[in-house]
Amino acid sequence: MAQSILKEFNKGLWEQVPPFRLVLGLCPILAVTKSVENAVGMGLASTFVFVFSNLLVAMLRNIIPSKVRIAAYIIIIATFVTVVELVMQAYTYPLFLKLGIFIPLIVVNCIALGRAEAFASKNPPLASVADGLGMGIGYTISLAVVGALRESLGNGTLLGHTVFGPDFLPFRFMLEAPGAFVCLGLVLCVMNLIGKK
Amino acid sequence: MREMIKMVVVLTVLSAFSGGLLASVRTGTKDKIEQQVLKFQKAPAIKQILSDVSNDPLQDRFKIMDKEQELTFFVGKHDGKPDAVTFETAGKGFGGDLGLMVGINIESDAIIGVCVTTHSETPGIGSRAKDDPKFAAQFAGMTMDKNFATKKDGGDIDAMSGATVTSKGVCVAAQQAQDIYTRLKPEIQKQIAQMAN
Amino acid sequence: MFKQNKFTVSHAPFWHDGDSIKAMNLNIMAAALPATLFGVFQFGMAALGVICLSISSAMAWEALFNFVSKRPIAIHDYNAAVIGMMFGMMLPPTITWWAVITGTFVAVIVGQQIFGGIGGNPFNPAAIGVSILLLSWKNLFDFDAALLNYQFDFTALAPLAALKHQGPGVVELFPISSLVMGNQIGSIGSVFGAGIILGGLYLIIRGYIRWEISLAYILGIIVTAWIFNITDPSKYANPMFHLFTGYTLFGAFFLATESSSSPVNLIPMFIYGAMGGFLTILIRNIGSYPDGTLYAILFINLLNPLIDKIRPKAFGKGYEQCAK
Amino acid sequence: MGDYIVLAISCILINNILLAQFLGNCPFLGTSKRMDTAVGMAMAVVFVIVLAGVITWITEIYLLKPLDIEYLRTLSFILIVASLVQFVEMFLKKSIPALYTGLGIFLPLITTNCAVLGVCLINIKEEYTFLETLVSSFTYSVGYGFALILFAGIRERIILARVLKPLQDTSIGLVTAGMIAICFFAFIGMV
Amino acid sequence: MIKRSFIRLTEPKLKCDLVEPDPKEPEAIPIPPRMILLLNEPLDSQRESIIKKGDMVKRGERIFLYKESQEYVTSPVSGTITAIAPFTGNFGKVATYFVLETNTKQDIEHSFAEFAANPGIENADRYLRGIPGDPPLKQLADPENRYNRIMITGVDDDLMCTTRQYVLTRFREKISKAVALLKQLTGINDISIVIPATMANLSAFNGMNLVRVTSDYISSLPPMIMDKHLGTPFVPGKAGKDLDVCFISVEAALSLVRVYEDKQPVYDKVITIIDKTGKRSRVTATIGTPIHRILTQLGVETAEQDRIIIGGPLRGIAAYTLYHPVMPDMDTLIVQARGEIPRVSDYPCINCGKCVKICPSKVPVNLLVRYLEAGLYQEAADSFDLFSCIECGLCSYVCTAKIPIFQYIRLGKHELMKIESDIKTEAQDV
Repeated sequence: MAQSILKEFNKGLWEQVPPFRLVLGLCPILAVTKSVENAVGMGLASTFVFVFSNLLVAMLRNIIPSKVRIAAYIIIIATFVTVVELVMQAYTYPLFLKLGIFIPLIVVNCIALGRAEAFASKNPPLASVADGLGMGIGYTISLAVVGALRESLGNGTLLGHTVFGPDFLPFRFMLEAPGAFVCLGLVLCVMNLIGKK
Repeated sequence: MREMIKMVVVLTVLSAFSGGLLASVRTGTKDKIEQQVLKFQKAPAIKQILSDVSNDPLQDRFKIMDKEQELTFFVGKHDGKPDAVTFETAGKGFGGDLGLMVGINIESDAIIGVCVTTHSETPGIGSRAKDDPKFAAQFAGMTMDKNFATKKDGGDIDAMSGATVTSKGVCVAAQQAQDIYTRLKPEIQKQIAQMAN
Repeated sequence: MFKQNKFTVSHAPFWHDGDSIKAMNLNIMAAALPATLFGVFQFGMAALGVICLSISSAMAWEALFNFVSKRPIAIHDYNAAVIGMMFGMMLPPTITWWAVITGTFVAVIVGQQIFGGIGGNPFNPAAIGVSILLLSWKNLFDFDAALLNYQFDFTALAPLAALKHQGPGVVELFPISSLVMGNQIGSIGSVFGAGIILGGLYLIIRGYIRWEISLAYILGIIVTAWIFNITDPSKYANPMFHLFTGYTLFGAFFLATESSSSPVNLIPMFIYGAMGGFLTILIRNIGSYPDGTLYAILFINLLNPLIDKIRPKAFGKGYEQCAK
Repeated sequence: MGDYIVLAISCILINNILLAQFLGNCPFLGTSKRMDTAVGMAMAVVFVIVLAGVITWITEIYLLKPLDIEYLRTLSFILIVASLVQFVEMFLKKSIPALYTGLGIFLPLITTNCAVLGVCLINIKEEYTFLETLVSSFTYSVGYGFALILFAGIRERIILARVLKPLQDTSIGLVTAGMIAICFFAFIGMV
Repeated sequence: MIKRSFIRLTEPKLKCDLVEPDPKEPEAIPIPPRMILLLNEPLDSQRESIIKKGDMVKRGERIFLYKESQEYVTSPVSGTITAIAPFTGNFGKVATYFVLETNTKQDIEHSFAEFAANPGIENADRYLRGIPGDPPLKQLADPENRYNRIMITGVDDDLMCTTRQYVLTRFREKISKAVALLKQLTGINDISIVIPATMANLSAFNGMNLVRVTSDYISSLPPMIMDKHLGTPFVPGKAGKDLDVCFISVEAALSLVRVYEDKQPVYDKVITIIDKTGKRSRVTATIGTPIHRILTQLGVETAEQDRIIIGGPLRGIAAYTLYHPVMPDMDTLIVQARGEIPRVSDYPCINCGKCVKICPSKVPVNLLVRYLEAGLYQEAADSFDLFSCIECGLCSYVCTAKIPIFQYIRLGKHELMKIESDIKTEAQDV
């Protein structure tokens, strides 16, 4: 039992790490990865939503009639998104400002709905939570990796600390919109390369 | 039919649950959020403008109803004498409203400084209005009889190159401040006098 | 019975006009030579260093990429060298060495190799390289930095930047004749208007670039700038000034005509070129950059696949229905 | 009038919903492999975004704001979008089958297109008036379609180019999208 | 080989060679002891052929492989079949070849005289498919085809070829007979003769419809003639039954005249041979003669890795063996020296646009070739006008990247035709 739960958790970390393997949830990974801080914030907010929506969906999986299941999932996800939104507004306001409309937009993040539909609606709550947590952490790590790349190259810093020394002229392109696309594209290529082995 | 009823019931209960949860979270965070907005959006701008005051302008604030709009004024004291007010006005930028905090010395009727609070401009270009010290510095020291418009429109302000609309938006906000200040000066003085007591 | 020879068996046609990618690239480099040599003469050994580093690092990057991706090393077709040369010609002589190497990496690998190498790039690789560099390190592209190092007997201001900041009054500081003869501040390869025209004409005569694009581009520049100029001469500079400053001519003859990112049909070529000229002037006059050539060219590259769908009706097309 | 034109140009070219605001990338990469699907998706997006923009704006101004329940915005908007898509799909199927065959398959995809919800939220966040909402919804979606169609044009060629295996498909698509975003920098500062 | 000129503002104009003003009589190649015959039908090991090794055939006798076979090859000599084997041609098309030992005694197939007394298109198709010039008798006899016009082409369809022009000038007096014969055979009254624009002394053609084409390359290709001179649209991808014009080479027309005049089969084909130095000679050889016979007699050297081209330099095919037989439509034989052979490359299209500029049928070659390279033939045909191509070979000739474009196009068409015919046979089976 414990082993299978661990398996559900692990798959989100590598095998099916959402933005790279499943190519889902690309918008936030492009938009909020200007710094590691934003990226991790976004990742944790998403994780919260994944975990709780998965939990609730799994708990209600036998009650929700299949005809309205998508609507029900959307309500559940939207509820938790709003909770996150309010909580972030109250406690981490600067981060909330930086993430902007991408917090409410977690609701249309395909990962949330995708996991609810593909996993939580068929599995018990515990496994679903493990799945949501795994996916969420995998997503957070992915965001953080892209964020670290963009922040360090584009700004010369990592979590606010200078990394390449004072003489480094930051490669600002990485922080601009085109840089986000190019960077993610190349990271995806590297992931494809690693995945092949 | 039974299924139909079930569907309706489930969705209603779900919605009710969601509404209830959100309402309670909302109530729990409401005050905190208001504080945060004040702290993170207004405070830095006010601090920047009234950098050498002896009091905390966030504490010494009052509200005046201007037409249908409620305006909050923050008062700055130099050597215990309240001689500066700051308040926020809005101009139109690229993608919507652009908030501008304007500080005015009530004795000389001259602008102490301006600072952009909120904006949703193109990253990298419009946001220069917030970061570009040269642009904002142009306003400092200007008295109320000056024309706060870009040189293109026959005023005294040099527009930021490549951000004409944003520059215009800032100017519009400044003109509004000018307008409000001239209109409400007696009221402001009255309030400040009250406060001093 | 005599001895049976082995014969070469291949497909028709058995003739070829003898042209090759290598010949094409060598010709392009030869055509770019007058402007480059003038740049070297004007800006000294620093400019030569930039050009050499740019060409060699571009070739090295391509070779490295080919090696890593296990493809046949193809630097002998001088394709990377051409990109390197174009890239180097667009740089100011004062640029630092590591920016050149990063830039050629972006141009050759991100701009072309990852799209499958020669022929696959949807955008002009050199333009991609320079524009990304420009986004990252604007200060390195300050042409006026040349002022510190050189003594010139002409107005040593980058004409377009001066125009942007000081208005069209500066146009008088730059007589057309001196602009044409290269008496201006700018990038290594783009200052010598006459040399670029010479090279461009050579390429046109040799049939290595499509004259329709260059012509339409220049006409687009002149017409648009002229319209702006007559509506308000106090705000907008005259067409000739625009034509001989910045990357305009270089763009018209060397950038916009890059084969894999430009259209091949007649009408699209005219639309493409004219659109490029129009956009260039639009960006210069009402946009935020002093020189809009690069972005204009990238944008028309973007339009290329779409406008190149306008093509003449193929032979006998449209008769299928009648026949049935 | 001038303001609306400025807003329109800004929404289509400068603040392009896709390339500058990063919204709606999944369907962008998914439907741009062929020109005809790109055109279909573009039209469907324009259709739905304008409808959704207007309806959510009305909901916000006449329902959420007066009742002071703005915190239910996300919830109500996503439900509106989802049911709108369903409704449009049913309506088209019955009334305009010709349009349905063209757009039908793209409609379900649109529910999860964050550009739709994104535009609705932007309209509210920027406190647009009704007319501005109309203009911004229309032009944002046109900008989306414009970028999508241009991208499809390029992608049709890239698919045939000799792109290395690990770079193929999404990876090279993203890099190309980045370059398209550079192209759109051309318009910065124009309004 | 015509190299790129220094100035290349306009597209290169390739000129077809004109026949020399006073051509020499062709040298006759004697009938060799061993002949090779090609039959356009694959050998099927499952079935029993009606023709066997050791069988005797007579001059003019038709050789069928199987009982129900439609395709036949006529034996040009009397002899004994010593070998039957499969032959692989272009695109892996499989045919069958027969080796024939020539008998000393030559006699004519007995049914031939009977046939020759009875002119008619059906009969002509039954006996005369293999005569020099390769007349399109099968198409003319097919009742599904509705031709209402015949063009006798006295111009060659490739750069260095002059055989048809030679035949036209040499036998111009017989043209009127050919026209009359074709009218009688086919019942089609509208018959024109295509002649080079430069041809003088036209008295022999009095009263006939003449179409004069310039010596620019491709103006002599049938689609071009239809488009320029007849006002009949060229229809992409359609042959035979959808066209109303039938093209027949002047040599074929004259062979028909000879057959009916002499009441005996003819098999001596006029061939122009161009050696490595560009020297041109002309021979008449019996169909079925291995080409090494011709080359040896003329003293044309061939070396390792040279190329033997059957047909012209832009549209011909390369032979891989000197035992390739003389075919009814083999007008020209070119030996290309090893050093002259242009190599193709593995480069992708660099979009230089030269092919698009030069393409006479306005095909978007730059895009077409990408789709063909990827094997997307159906898409190439649907959206990129594959079938508008008139197969002139100019795109490959000018290609900077040296892509074998022409071959890709032929392959694409071939594959599509194959799919189509597969579908047809399946439909028939059902």
